[in-house]
Amino acid sequence: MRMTEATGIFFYNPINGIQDPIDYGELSAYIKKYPAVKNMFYYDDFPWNEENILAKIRSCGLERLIIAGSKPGIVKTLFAKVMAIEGKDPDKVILASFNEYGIRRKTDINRAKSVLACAIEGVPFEMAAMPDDLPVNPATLIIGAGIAGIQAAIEIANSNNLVYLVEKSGTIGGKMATFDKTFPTLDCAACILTPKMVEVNQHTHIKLMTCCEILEVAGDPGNFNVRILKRTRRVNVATCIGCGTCTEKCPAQAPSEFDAGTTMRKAIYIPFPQAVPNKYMIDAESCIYIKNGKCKACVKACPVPDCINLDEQDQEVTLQVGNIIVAAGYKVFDAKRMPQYGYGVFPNVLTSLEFERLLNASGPTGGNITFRSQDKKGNWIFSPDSEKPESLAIIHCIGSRDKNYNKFCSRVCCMYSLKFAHLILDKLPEARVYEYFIDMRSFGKGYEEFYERIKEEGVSIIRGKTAKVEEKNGKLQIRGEDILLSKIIENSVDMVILSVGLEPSEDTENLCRILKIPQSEGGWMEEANYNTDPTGTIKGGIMIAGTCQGPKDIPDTVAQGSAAAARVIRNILNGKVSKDIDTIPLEKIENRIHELSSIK
Amino acid sequence: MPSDLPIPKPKLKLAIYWGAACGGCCVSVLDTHEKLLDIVAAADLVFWPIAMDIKYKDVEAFPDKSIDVTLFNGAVRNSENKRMAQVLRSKSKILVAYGACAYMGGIPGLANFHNRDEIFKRVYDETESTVNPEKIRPQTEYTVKEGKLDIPEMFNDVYTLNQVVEVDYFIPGCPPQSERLLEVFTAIATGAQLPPKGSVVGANEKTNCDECKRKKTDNKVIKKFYRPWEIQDDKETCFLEQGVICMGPATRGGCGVRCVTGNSPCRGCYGPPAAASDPGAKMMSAIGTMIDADSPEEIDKIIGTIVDPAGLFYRFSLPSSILGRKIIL
Amino acid sequence: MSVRVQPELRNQLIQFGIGDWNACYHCGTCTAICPLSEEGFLFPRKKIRLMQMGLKDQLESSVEPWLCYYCGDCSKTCPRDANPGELMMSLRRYLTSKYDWTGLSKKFYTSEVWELAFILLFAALVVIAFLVILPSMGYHFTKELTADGGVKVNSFAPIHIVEIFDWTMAGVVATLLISNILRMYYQIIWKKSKTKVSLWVHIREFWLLIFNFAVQPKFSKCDDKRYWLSHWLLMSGYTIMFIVIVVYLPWFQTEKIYPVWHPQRLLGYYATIGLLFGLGVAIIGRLVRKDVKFQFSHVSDWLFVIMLTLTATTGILIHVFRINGMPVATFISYIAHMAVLVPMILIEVPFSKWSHLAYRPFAVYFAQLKKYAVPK
Amino acid sequence: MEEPRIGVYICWCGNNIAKMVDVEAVAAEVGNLPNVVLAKTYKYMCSDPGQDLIIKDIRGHHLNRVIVAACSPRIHELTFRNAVEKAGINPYLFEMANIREQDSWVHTDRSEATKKAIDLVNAAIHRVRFHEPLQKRSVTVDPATLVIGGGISGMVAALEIANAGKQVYLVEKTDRLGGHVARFDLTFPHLSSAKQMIHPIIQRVENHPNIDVFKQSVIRDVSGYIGNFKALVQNGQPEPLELKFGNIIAATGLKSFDPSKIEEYGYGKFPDVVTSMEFEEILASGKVLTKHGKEPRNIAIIHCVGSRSKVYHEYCSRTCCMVALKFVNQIRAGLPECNIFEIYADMRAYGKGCEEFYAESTHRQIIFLMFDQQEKLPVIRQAEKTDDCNMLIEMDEKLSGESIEVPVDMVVLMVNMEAHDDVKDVVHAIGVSLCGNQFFIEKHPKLDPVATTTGGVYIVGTCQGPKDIPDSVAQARAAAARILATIAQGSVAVEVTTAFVNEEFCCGCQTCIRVCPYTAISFKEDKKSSEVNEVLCKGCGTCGSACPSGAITSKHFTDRQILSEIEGIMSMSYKEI
Amino acid sequence: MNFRPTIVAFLCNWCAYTGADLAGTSRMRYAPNIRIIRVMCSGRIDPTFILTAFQQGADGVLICGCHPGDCHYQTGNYKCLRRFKLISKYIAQMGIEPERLKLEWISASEGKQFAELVNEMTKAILNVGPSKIKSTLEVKHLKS
Repeated sequence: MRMTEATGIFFYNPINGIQDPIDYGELSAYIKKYPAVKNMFYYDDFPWNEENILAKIRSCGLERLIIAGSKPGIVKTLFAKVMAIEGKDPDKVILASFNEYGIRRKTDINRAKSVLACAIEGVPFEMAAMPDDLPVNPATLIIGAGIAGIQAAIEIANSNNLVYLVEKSGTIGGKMATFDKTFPTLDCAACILTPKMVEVNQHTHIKLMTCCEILEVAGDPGNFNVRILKRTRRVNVATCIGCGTCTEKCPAQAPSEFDAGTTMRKAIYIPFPQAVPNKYMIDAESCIYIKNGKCKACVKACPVPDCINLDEQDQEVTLQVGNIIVAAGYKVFDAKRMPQYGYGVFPNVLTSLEFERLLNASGPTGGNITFRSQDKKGNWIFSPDSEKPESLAIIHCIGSRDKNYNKFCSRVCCMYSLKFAHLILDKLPEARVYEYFIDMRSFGKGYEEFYERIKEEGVSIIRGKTAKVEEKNGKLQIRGEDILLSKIIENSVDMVILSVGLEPSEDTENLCRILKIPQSEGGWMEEANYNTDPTGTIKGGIMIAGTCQGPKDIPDTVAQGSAAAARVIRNILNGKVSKDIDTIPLEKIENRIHELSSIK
Repeated sequence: MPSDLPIPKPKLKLAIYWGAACGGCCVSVLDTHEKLLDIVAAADLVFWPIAMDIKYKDVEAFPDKSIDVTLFNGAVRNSENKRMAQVLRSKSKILVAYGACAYMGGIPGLANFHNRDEIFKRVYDETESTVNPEKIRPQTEYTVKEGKLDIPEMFNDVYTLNQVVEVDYFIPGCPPQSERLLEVFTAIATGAQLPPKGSVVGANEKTNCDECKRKKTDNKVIKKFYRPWEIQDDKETCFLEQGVICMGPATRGGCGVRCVTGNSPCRGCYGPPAAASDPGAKMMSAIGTMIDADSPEEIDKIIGTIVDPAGLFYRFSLPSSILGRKIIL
Repeated sequence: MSVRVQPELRNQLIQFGIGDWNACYHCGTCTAICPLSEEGFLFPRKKIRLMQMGLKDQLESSVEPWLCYYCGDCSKTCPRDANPGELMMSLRRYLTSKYDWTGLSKKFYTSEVWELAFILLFAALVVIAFLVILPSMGYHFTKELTADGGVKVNSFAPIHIVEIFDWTMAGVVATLLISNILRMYYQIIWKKSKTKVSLWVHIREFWLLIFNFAVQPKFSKCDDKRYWLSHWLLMSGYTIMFIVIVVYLPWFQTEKIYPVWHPQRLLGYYATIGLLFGLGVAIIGRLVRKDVKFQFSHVSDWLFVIMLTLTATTGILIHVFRINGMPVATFISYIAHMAVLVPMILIEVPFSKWSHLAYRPFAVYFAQLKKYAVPK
Repeated sequence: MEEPRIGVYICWCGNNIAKMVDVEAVAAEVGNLPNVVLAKTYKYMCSDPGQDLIIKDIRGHHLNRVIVAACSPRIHELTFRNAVEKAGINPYLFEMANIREQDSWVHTDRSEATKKAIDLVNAAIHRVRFHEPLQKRSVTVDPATLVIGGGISGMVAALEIANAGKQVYLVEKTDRLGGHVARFDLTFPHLSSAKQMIHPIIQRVENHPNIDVFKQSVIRDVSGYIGNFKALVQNGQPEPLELKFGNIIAATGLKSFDPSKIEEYGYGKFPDVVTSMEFEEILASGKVLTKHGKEPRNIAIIHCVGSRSKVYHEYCSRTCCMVALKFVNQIRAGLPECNIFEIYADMRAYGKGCEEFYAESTHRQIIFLMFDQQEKLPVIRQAEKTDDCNMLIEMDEKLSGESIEVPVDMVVLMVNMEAHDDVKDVVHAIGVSLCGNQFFIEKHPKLDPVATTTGGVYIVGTCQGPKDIPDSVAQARAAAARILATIAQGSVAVEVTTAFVNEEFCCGCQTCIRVCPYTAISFKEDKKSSEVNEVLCKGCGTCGSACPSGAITSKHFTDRQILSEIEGIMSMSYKEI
Repeated sequence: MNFRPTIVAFLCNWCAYTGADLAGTSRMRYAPNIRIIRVMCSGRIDPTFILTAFQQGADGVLICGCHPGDCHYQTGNYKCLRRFKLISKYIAQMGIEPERLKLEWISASEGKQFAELVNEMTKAILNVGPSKIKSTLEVKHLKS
């Protein structure tokens, strides 16, 4: 039966103080054809308050109210209240929430129309907007081989389906591989990650492609054609035995990416000892031969004939895949953007990623916390021979929760900062450690308990973020307000660690463009539905997982990696994949609404 | 158990000898009571110092392999024990290490926590009743009016019989249960198929717990160890579950769980089961598992309640254990 | 004893131009970045907190808003939209109205109509005085020039009468200000306070008052020293002018034209330049709105700047016209000058923005007293 | 056992090994040892010709044991196992000696390194003599899945699996699906309608041809192991239904903390103190009224009720902060003039879009007050007649340092989410353990958040710990992925190097039972013997060393093998080269 | 005589053995006296192994497992720790110097720590001198 109850539509167009870009005029013109719609009201028509809305209900004899807009929930309670006053069912206040269905742009008008039509007819949008299915190629492309990508790859490969795991850098493992301990259990990241990396390497259904970048994705869901740029390593992965003779002989140096620039590596190098694949690669930017045409020290040293080819060129390859999972990860906030904290000016102001390496037993100092010092060539590096700091300050929320930089919370900094405090005391029991925080977000399983534990360990945990770091008498001067004690604290410390927030990785924007998936506020990749489909996208056959969707910790990332894999495996098992939601013609949705409302 | 032993033709020749022993093993033979008559009916006792007057030289004069079965009890402590072990080995068809001492070193084996010098010092100098200002020590040779006396040399270490000569079978126990002896004897006497050489006979394959009537669960988590007198035994729960160390799970059955039936924890005189070579090590491993603590300090505290692990876990088996003795430099 | 949270206070505070203080989530950055915030006198965050919770008594007994010179660093680094600097500014308006016992201050701050009406009223009175009262008393405007070729100012603005008027006005303003300062003193040092300050401390620390009035050393601690300089130029110019006009009017308002290097002229020029420079910075700042401190301008801010500018320019005009022997122009500019100056002094000094010239140094003084307070 | 015929291969690894280890000397030294048929060196053993060499020798020399001394077994053990298998030898008759990572790369004295290599190879020779062939095993997987709990996590997991065409049994304790989410009015941070979200999911679950929904039902008598579970569904009928399934997803959710335990809050005493769950329903009804039917002029929301407390629950409930922010938005919409106080400790707006939602919400004239419940809890008391409000909350406000009282007419308590106490039996039966907070313990807190130590049993959603909807949904799908992968394979490989109990020696002391973290060992009363479920066993070997009777053998790491290895190491130690 | 000690080490597969491998891949240098035996979990290490190593002539025995809480098999390392404590008490009674038996937790990233540990232990063993266990036991047997 079609909906005939007298329905009033209320267009609620403001979103965060500004008007949203949906063309409500077009919407209102469109829904006139639905007989249930009695009246339409705009937000500007009259003040939306109890009396006015009550008056409208009475004068128009409305039985149902639909609030349509980007975020109509914000006024829902007012309407429920009015309905209750009028003795009507407050459940008949229906939301046509555009935001929920990714309707953000003017061009999304057709989807807005269908969402509204569904609300009018009382049909769930999810059931009305069912895209057609396409046959699916069982091979899957996973972009990014951090822990999310690794997890997804293993899940899918374990279902006996082929996975192309494409990684931009020379090794898999992502950011997690650089960590020392993981909060709150403090188990070592390498211990738990390296077996997974080895598993990826040995899995017969995973084709690992490092040093690769996505150039173009064409085709339809279920049958994507992906063009990939395979940057040359200049070392033959198949024959390299990973002996390291080349590195010994290489005369050129560059800051190590894996060690967050805290130490130097050679131009021919392996990102880190446990890298997968455990094969060497050449950094064209620092290689003397590539720059000057002379050197070849590595070629001469290599015991395997023809393993190193310095003149090798990048290649392009094309893959056919049915599903794509994007796990492009994050980058950390550039602390130089907040000059008040002195990063890049004072050598012993560190970012959390640098400190993570400093703490790491396999890092530049073997896990000793030492001052940054200059090597013979003047590079600022960490060396195990430097002095040890006696006092350290950790400043939370650098670049996060700040309208001047990133509004969002980076979700992991509180916990890793607490972890830092613990590890510092572990390694330097006499050290004084200060944490400056705003809100302590220890929300996960075992996190609050960890926070309590750190509090008892003698760390000065100070509510109140500091504003700047200055140098005075060779010490770093920090001024902050201890809010709970109503005091100004001026501490002079030896080392400052900036708990930098997370940002979408450099490639996120480009990938979104290539894959045609929208970005949320803050630049993260946008999920299909915030609540019910956090790993899907509006594009059929394209899933997102991990921190490219938003900041998250390791367990949540792993869960998303698996979750994205679930949809892929399901598609493969069914032999079909849905087309993009956008591809369904409005008429088709209308027909389906009609059909569904008739059944009822 | 058979009431009458069939008499083999010709009668078996049986020898019983004691090394470093308390005599309990010999008594265990007597403890067969009226069955002893059956034994005697089936076998001629050719050598048994406790019961018969026969000289070593007579034994040495026996032809080789003329004794069918020798039950050797007691550890090898001195040159006399050793010599007799070698003699009996050559004279016997079947040499049985009879009882815990011959089998594993037994209680005399605890002397391996010391060496000869320490023991002599204690015995000949330090014991409260000793007056020995010249610090005289036993001599292996001593000349008296009548001539030269050969006194057996006490070894530095206590040995199991097996560490001195090849042994065919082992009958464990301190002392072995007489019923078990009868079973073994019957088997030999009836000419039944004997187990492979080196086997432990007169005992079970499984450990004591198998026969133990006490209630056992998986609740073996221990916060404190008690010595038997420190706790009111409830007489029905597994000793380990009460925190009392019982060697039952690492000790061969066969004794009829006599100690535990008498409400005393097993101390392991029957030796290790077939699948475990060193019962002390196995038991320490198991006991370690049961300690209910994860922090080093707490573990230390709990282990502190095990007063003398070496003496406890190796009460009957020190000389046969992996380390065998205390290392004294 | 616990204090009651008063959300209603918001309705009062909001009239003083206070923005949305609820945006503050208490990160503490503002207090940390502020070089003036110190032990015992924490702001801006803590004051924002009092506003959020509507703790009226605590707010009114606060000395901290006066210790803030609005460099804007807090607002610049504020991670939310709280704008602490502006909140402190607004709080000063609120406090000014609270110190004022007449209630006029609140009227002026919260109602543009009231403020404009009073300005116009005083201006009208001045005009009437010059056009009606003084002539009726026999002081007429004359086109005659002095021997030097200057305008005879005393003819229409007789020095002794103007002086009496100046002194009266100064007296009124001083009475109002002093009574307000006493109220301020009561609020900050005495009311509901659990501590007391000895008389000796009062005397010992008095120099701070003078020193701060003269130099604003606190302001100079703000990171951007230019603001302090322009403010000091403005302030010193204004003070010189004020003293010269009120105390030494006979020496200043002369008909004789002194040489350029004469102290009378030099002082006048210095004061004028100082004023104009300071005003220029303020006006351009408020128009360009680049710096945080100038981004939010209350009506009272604009009125003050405009009136001071008008006063200064009319003053210059008087001077120029007078020495160049332009009687009519001098007459008109003199009236205009007085029509701006009088309402400015009478309204701005005791009731509005200009009152900070007294409240600030006193606040520093009171703050210092509080440091030496002992339990009662 | 046939006589061992051992082939030993020593890898040069280019110069990596050969530079520091005299590989030829090693080969010469071990070549004459008993059972060693041949000892060869080769430049790169892992290369294809290297592997072919082994294969050829196995065939040509009838080798039945192979040793490769090269890099770490973590790198190439699998490679060589595959190679020997190709030649027809059981892969477990292969052993590797690590003479690169643990020898040539870490030592500087060539003679010492060579001696060490000889020792290590000798150890491998000793060990490999006692190796036994082991068979790779797998169990078939029943494609049906049991989902316990019909909340959003359970339903999402069920749909994901059912939509892949596989059978799902969904068992729900109550008479309706939807769980907590169905009782919510709106969701944070986008304030979309929870009901509009959950209803289509319920509909799909109920109408799905591949999902059998059992409402008002409980599961009992679960038995079996991965791929092959069975259980009874009891739903009021006299005859319980037996189900067979290959995997289990526990999505049993959590329940609200009972705040009447906290005296200070007066829940139960003051009618206008309500819990967050009650307030959801109040908001949905449109009637935000006090018990006297009046519109409240002051509403306070108290966070962390029962959470982050040493007395009640130490953990954070993860969602309450955002729910509270949702509430204040809703209250503001319905009661524009109402004073809203939010009494919180740390605002945990960590989710995507949540900090932005927090920032946005601060503009709705909310008075945020901070408390420290470890110091002092706020106290709610009845107001006096003169107070113009219903109740007063006294508290120490931390951001101002003041002791304040807050006038309120209605108080919403953001109650903690705590574990159900009635699910423990079920989970214990399937071998899932509970953590100190009574949540189910995941297999690994980082890398395996949805699996448990019992193969085939998954935990999703809030039964693993409090979490919000997107995180629950992600977990539900994650479990579905794992299950779909095993179903797709049709079977799962189980650990080869498991432990097994020799019944002949087991005396039934039961020391081993608690040793196993995977509950793989059980005591069989009839046999008076322990038994290892080799499907559950992960092969750590801890039980093997715990058994006082020596009845448990850890395959491929038997006492005999390891003791021989020790002997092998030591047998050459005093030899000079 | 130039004393070359032999140390038998039992390393768990997941943390310690990987850590020892890392010492190799990172080309750390340590004393060549150690002989590593891989077990899946430190919980597998039976006192029998330790005692046998001593009996066979080892001058020291080193046990390495995952750090507490890190065990790949959840709790095996705790069981190892408890057994180690008990066996330590036992070997002390048996006259074996405490330096000869050592338990350390080594994670997969602690290659450096592993190298240092080996060097330290080697040094400690050099200080206590050769083990007399084997020679004592060798003279003990009378049979042959």
